[in-house]
Amino acid sequence: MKVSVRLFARARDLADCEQVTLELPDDATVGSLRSQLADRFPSLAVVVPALLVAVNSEYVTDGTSLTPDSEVACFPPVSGG
Amino acid sequence: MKVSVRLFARARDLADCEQVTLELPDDATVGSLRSQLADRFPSLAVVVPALLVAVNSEYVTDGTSLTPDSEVACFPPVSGG
Amino acid sequence: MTPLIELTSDPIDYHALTEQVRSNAAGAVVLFLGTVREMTAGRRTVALDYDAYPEMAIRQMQGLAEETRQKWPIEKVGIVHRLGHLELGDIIVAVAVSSPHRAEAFEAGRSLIDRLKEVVPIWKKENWDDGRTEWVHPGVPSALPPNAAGETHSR
Amino acid sequence: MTPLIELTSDPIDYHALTEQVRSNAAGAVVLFLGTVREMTAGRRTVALDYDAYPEMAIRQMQGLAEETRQKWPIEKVGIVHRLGHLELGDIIVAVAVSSPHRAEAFEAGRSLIDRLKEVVPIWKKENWDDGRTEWVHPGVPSALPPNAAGETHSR
Repeated sequence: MKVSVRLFARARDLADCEQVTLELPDDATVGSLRSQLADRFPSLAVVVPALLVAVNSEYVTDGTSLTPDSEVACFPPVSGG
Repeated sequence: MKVSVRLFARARDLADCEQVTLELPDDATVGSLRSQLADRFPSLAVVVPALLVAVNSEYVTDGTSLTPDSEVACFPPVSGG
Repeated sequence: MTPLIELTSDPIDYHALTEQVRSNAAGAVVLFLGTVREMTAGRRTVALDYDAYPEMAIRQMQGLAEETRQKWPIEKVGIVHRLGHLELGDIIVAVAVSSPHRAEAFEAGRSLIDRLKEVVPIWKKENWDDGRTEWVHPGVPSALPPNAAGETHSR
Repeated sequence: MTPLIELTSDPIDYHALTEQVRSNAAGAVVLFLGTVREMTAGRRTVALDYDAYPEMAIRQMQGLAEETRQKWPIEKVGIVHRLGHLELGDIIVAVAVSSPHRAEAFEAGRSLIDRLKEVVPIWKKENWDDGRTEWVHPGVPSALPPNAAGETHSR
């Protein structure tokens, strides 16, 4: 399946990319997405372990399954406020 | 010595008096002032034990000595804020 | 700096007070407003009247500002208390404090209003909806008959 | 009631926000402002840039308002966060909360800003006075050389 991923803040700058579509197996989890993101963007290596992942505006963990309509976002820890 | 005493809030209402001058012995303490106030205004009986006493805008205890130039104020517990 | 300490018969301009405590050295500002609440322990308030021993109240508030500055790294602090007749929702008191970090701003703001309620010689008179009034003196029994006695407000 | 949740590129009108949370049912209002502080661990900031994942940020802020209301007897709550380029002293975020009594207003206000800093997808980029910029990501090493690395802000 194809899953579209939005990147923010330093992840966006390092990847030099705001949004990317990844091709993932149908049983893909957030963990597999994280690995594929690291493969696709070697420049992200320094932040990949710290990346937070949200699906449909809620935080998820690496074990969470993805579906084709998942709105995925990846970003390093937040610093608002 | 003569000591002028200001009353506030319910103490003022009960005594029906804003300010009173008491004649006290030269070695008078705040405790003796409290007793004399109770004698002078029987209507204050219900609040006299709870009255706070300030001299020159600072709280004092019954053991504090008074002087003729003491600016004394007596009032029940505060309820601002 | 001089703390901004004031008693006023006019509505409190908390916006001006807050602007006065803002600072480039502060990352946090905490403002507390005490307002006239309608219900207290099931009884309805229609208004409050505040009276003070003004000279002492100002001096005690200055003391609280100093006390707070010694305990926390405060940039600026301001306290304004209103006196006179207040209607429902009116602002009774405004306390504003700024500090580099938020933890101290919250702690200092909380301490300022807690201590103000303990030591500053200001008193409120309740105007209950049955037409009766009474001074509120925490710890002193109400002067009203027990069946209608108001409990102490806590804001 | 609907919580007042907003992201804005304009200066934050905290006076309007505070007026919106006032209520006759509340005796206490607490307002927190986070502002751009000049010095952090000995380094000088000249400006901050804030970016967000807007849809999720709004949703997370709504979740925080709901979480707060379940924990404390809140009357009204409002959260406004600014985005874009902010100069020294500018207001980054305003959190306002009203409740019957002050203890809960302080606790809820503190919790709201603490939680916001943990979960709401907003990021700041430091503009240091040496002309360099860097995104701040707590727990992630700075991208700048160690001798000039900024420590994490805490407001």
